Amino acid sequence: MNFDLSEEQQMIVDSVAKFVENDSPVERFRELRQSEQGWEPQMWAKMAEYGWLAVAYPEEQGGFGGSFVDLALILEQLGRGLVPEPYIPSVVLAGGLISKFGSSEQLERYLTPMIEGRSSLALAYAEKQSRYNLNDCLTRADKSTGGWTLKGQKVWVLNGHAADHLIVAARTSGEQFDSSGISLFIVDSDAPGLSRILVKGMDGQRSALINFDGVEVDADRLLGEENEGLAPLEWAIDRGAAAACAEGQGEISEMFERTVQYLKDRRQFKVPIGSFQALQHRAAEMFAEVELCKSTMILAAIQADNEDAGTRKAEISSAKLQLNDGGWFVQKYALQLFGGIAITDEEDIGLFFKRLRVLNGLFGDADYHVDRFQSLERFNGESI
Amino acid sequence: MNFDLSEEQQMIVDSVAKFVENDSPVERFRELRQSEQGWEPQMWAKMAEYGWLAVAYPEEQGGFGGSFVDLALILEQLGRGLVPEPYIPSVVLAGGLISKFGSSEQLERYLTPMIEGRSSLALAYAEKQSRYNLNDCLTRADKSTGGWTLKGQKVWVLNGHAADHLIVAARTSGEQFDSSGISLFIVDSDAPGLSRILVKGMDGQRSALINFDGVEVDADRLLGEENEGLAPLEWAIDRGAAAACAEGQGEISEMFERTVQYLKDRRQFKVPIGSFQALQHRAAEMFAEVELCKSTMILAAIQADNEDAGTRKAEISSAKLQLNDGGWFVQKYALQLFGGIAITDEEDIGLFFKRLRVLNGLFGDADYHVDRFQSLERFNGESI
Amino acid sequence: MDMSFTPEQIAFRKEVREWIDSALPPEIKRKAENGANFEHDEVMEWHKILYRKGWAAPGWPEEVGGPGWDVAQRFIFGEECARANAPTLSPFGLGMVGPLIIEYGNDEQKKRFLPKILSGEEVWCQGYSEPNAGSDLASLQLRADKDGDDYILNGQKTWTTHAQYADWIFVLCRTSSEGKPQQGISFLLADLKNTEGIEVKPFLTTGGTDAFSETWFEDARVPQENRVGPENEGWTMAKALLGHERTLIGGVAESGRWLAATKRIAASTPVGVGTLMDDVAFRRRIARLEMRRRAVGMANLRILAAAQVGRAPGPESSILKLAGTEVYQAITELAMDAMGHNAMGWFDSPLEALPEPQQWIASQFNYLRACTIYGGSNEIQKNIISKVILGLPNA
Amino acid sequence: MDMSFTPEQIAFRKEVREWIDSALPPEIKRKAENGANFEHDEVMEWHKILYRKGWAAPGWPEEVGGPGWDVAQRFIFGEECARANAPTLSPFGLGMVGPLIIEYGNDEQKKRFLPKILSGEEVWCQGYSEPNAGSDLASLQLRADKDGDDYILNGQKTWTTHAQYADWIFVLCRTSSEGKPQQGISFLLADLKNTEGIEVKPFLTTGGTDAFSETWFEDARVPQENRVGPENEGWTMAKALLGHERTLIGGVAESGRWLAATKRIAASTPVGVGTLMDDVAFRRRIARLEMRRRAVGMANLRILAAAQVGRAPGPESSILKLAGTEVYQAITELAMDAMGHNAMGWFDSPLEALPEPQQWIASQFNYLRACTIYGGSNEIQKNIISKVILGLPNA
Repeated sequence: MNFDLSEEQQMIVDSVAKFVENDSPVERFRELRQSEQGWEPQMWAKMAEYGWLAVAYPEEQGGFGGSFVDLALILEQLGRGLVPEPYIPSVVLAGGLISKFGSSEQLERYLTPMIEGRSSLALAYAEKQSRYNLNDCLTRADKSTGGWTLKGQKVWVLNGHAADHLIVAARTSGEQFDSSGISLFIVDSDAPGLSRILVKGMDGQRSALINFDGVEVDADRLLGEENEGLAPLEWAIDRGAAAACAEGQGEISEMFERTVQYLKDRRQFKVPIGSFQALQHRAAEMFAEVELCKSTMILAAIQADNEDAGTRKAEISSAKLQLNDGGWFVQKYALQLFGGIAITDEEDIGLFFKRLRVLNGLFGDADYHVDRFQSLERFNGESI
Repeated sequence: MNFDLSEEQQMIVDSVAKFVENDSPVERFRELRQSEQGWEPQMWAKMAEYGWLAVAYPEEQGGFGGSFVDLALILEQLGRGLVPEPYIPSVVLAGGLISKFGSSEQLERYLTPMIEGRSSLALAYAEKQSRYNLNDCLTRADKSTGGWTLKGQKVWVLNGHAADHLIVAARTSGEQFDSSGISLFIVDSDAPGLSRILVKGMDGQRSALINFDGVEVDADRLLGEENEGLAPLEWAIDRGAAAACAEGQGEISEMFERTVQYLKDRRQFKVPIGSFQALQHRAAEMFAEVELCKSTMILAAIQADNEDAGTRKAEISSAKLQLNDGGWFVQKYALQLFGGIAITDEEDIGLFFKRLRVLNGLFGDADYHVDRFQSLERFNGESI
Repeated sequence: MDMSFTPEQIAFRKEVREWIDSALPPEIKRKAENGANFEHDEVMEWHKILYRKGWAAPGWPEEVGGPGWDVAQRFIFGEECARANAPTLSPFGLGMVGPLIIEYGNDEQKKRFLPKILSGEEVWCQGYSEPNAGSDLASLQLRADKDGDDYILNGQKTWTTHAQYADWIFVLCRTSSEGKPQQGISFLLADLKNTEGIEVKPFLTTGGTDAFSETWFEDARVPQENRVGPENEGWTMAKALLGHERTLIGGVAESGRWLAATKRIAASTPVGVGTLMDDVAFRRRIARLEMRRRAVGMANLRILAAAQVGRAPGPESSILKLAGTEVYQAITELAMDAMGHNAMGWFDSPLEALPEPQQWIASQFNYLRACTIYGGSNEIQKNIISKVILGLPNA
Repeated sequence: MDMSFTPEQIAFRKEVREWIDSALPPEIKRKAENGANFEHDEVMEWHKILYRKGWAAPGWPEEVGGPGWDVAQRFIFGEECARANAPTLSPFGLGMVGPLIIEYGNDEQKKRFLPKILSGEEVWCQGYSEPNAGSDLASLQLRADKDGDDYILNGQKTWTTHAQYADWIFVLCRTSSEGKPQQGISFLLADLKNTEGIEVKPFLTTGGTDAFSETWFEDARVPQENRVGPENEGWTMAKALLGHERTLIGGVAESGRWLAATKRIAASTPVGVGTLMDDVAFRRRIARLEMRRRAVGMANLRILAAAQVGRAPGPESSILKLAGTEVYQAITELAMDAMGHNAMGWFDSPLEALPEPQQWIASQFNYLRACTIYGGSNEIQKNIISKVILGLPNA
């Protein structure tokens, strides 16, 4: 048991922090909000050069053999700058799935260029009716001569508007809610029959609504086992939730630190407002939540690599609940303590607020994770 | 629409407040906690003399033809002194049922002596397994030659240890959870086969666990219609909940006012602790909850006489939720602001705290009332 | 005490309900049923319809154009407007400067301003806050220097809600720098459209809308006759107005609209084979807020009934601001939760991705973070309660 | 960063679990399984069993009798004790004065006191608060005047937890009235049983138990050799001790015991044809608290791991006090809710009315209202965080 950062990890943290400060402060995101793509390929390439896209993949795949904790440390720093490049969809979700379940050919075709910053990926899993239920899948993949034909629709595909390749969850057998029968396919985003509608999000980031109108995919595009895609999908979304906690930690910390600074700077009634005890106590309560978020985020990141699904789910759900509840406390009161200025689009604090609210709903909201936790076997056993 | 007290109502409030101040301050309850009965028949007789036991019954029954609001106003003041006489069990619950559903003979035999302060009543409805479900009834009343034979057990019978007569809910047909088949009987507490176990409560008040081991009751002891006892029981328990809100209002107000006074008197760091802004803000939040409790309590009292069960349930459940949630906020922070002394048995604030927690659980807790509210027809219709 | 409605009141409710149903223009009605956002023009259209009916200002005395309703009728009218999801009228004229002119204005002012406030012909906005005088309103610095029959105004107001649509602005300004900061403040009415030297710059909120503006005054001339009440005694009026604002901001009626929207969203959101409205735990969350909102509504009613007609509500209205805004925010938070993954969207998301009834939820959710801040932040309300009502000592 | 356990650690956990299972006396075990309350004698019996095993003071250095465990082992041991519902040892000797003597005491004091704290032969209590020095500890007034080799103590301490069972008391007292109130305080150890002029008066708590006492000093002589650290510098030690106390009071391990009890109650409480544990909404309420408790537990671990062995935790331990006590209280509140109508009862209710596992819940619920007050109230913790950690300015 050890919570210290290794020397390498400390170096990563420092370099990402420096990158945010010099190359991608919030101002950059503010400008990119107006653009179509929402992020910049050359910055993605730069991140690849630094090795941040490769860090957690095995060395034999061109990675550095790091752990999920490394990803979390990078994401936390990226969150501080609201860096809009598609790290979670491309590196954590889709890249993670290909790395873990892909054939060597798939690795080479899809993971390698992404690691090198030449392409980006996305995971298309949610459907209009599915909410957070991963087994709720209507998109179908029917056997065809050369492979499969995809029909259906996916929504809120993070980076779906820009990704070169998509991993698509589709039903190869069974009915809408069946656990088995879901398969994962790697689909080119320019495949005939595939159409994308750009969707701007509350947080200024982009996703896509994607229609699959008879998209043909070759047999070698199947990722992992046929009909057995749900477990990998759950694994990926779990890591997505842990990643949301990590990125969210950056935004929470930033909101909190900026709020404390504002309390010291802003004067009303002839004194700094941070001298008012009621606001001091609120700040203290926020500090406690920030620390609790940090603790659960670290634990979730550590357990994201755990092969025992029970442990992984318990810690990730706990962390996501803390992000959604404790983080909400911080984001809500950061705005309140900033006062009116926080409601203007010119002030950064609102940008962090919106991004956090989006992370809050991604990969399961508080109710979802509480419900998942209480359905774990261990909940009915020992409580400790 | 009018929220002003009538002249008569103001007189009642003043006289009960004076009674509490002179005859029954908290100190009296403190002493009675140690006694077996927990309350005093001579004080009950005095309350009868003042007319407080009669106020809400129709004039032809020997009452003053008042409304439930009158009961609420009395209870609120009694709550301020933690007066332990069995007003809710005897006047609101059992007395209310006899007044509304009793035959003229029953009125004369059971209501009249109670109104005159010569006897007290109780309502035995809860069972070990029933929690807050009024239809969950295992106690059986089987037809016998002269009437019925009662077998079963009732728990947490408020004033059950001292009451002269009990109203007992028992099943005359159907199975454990059936809505129909429950009947109400008036039973003498000294009937053969009836045994009572005195139970001291957290709040220092008394109730009884009562075993019915083949208790014979005459045919004329049936209150209301055979098998149709559930609706009257629901009506009575609803009014019990409204009464709990009214009494609780007295305790909440008392806790709040004493806390504000303490904030002005208690000095730490060389100043009154009420000069600390963080504590001021807490007090302000408590004030808001006290006022919200007061508002919902009044509305519930007004609607407790409403024949439309939907309106009655909606307002009473809203008030009980506010008592249980908002009241809890007040009671919790009253203790916190008093600090260590509040945890000693010598300080009154803890007595109010305990009584409020008991009221919180009586006649349905927060979850129960929220659940009831969302199952009302109107919840699915208009929300306003 | 009595909450029952007389046959006359029941008939009145029926009349109001039927009239609203027939009077709402089709497009507004469609939006109301959808829970969609109203444009400023639509709100003003509804204002004028109400004016023609004589119902634009339920709280005004009859002699200045109010309908002559008692508290019960006003309550019923408010309930029915909320029930119909009708647009909420702008409060600055009808709810704020109007009542203030009625109480403190001279006859000239009453004649000049009240009719056009009532008719909606002149739209008003509020000039209270300044960049360095937010919660600490008394430290405001907008200068008004006397010059002949005029004041010359120099300085800046911010959070002048809807100034871009307004014809007139009421401003608190400093006419003297002597004494305590509360002294030396006066209350002026300025013609926004026809005064040289006033510039309105709308800015975006985090809700993505331009609800607010900054308003700049540079040697702007305002006639002294447009001062309401005595010079240097504007603080009295400012406080009275904040009392009015607090009951308005509590937003009990408006929050009902969003609660209804939340139910509609939940009922149209599939979860498994049913909808989110079938999920007992989620129903309970809605129910809790609905019950809490009823509690605030009842407190509102008690306070309004206690305050005499025409008089400003006292410091106890602070609890409405506190509890009302919190429940209002909580309702928008719940609506966001109901939307699930759709809560990622924004009002400019394509309709394929975000159906119309959900389009404005996120914007409202963001914008309403302001309601615990404006009108005297909730922290300020707690100061008022603890000092004025509870009499707790100063530090 | 790494949370995985080595094979040695897994073996260690097994060893601890098996030993506790075999070492718990039958009656204590029965109570543990039932979630019932432990008497003082039972706690001391368990203390002595742990002592004989060498496990009474997991955090002490080996040279004074600690087991020589690292943070991970201590963590595992704590988890296993909580899992077994074993009695929680009194913290005043092992967790508070012991570590303080280890850090600040001289060799004589170490030799005299530590072995008997470890063995449980001498029971300790704490003399910190006074009736007029609660949150404002620095204003304490218990006087210690020098007389020859002794101090003569006059005054009063309150909230001296378990003083009626204790042999020794550690007191903060005033040895000088010069300078700031924090200066002039010294830290003394007094023999409760053998000092004339010390009187202990237990009083009832709202939990109905006599956990606390008031302790009166009237010309009570304490040898100067029983002073820990330099004269007039007791404040340093007081602060160090409060750091220890905060992590102890957070009560993460203890709250797990009551969470388990809540689950047992819910599983044995019929609701309709099932039990309360089948009610999804109630399960979620339990789950939420369990998840929150994990979060506090993880924060605890992070802080303990960061603090070097033997050193007192810093101001960041305030968050454990804050969040830990709140989750602890919330768990007892939930246990009360689980009991339904049984929550009306009291520990002297007859067993027919209230089954044994529910007998002590209400008492604990009431008593634990204190945990956000003692050890530096949660308001004081917020002061510490905002001043010491966040550096917010003074008023």
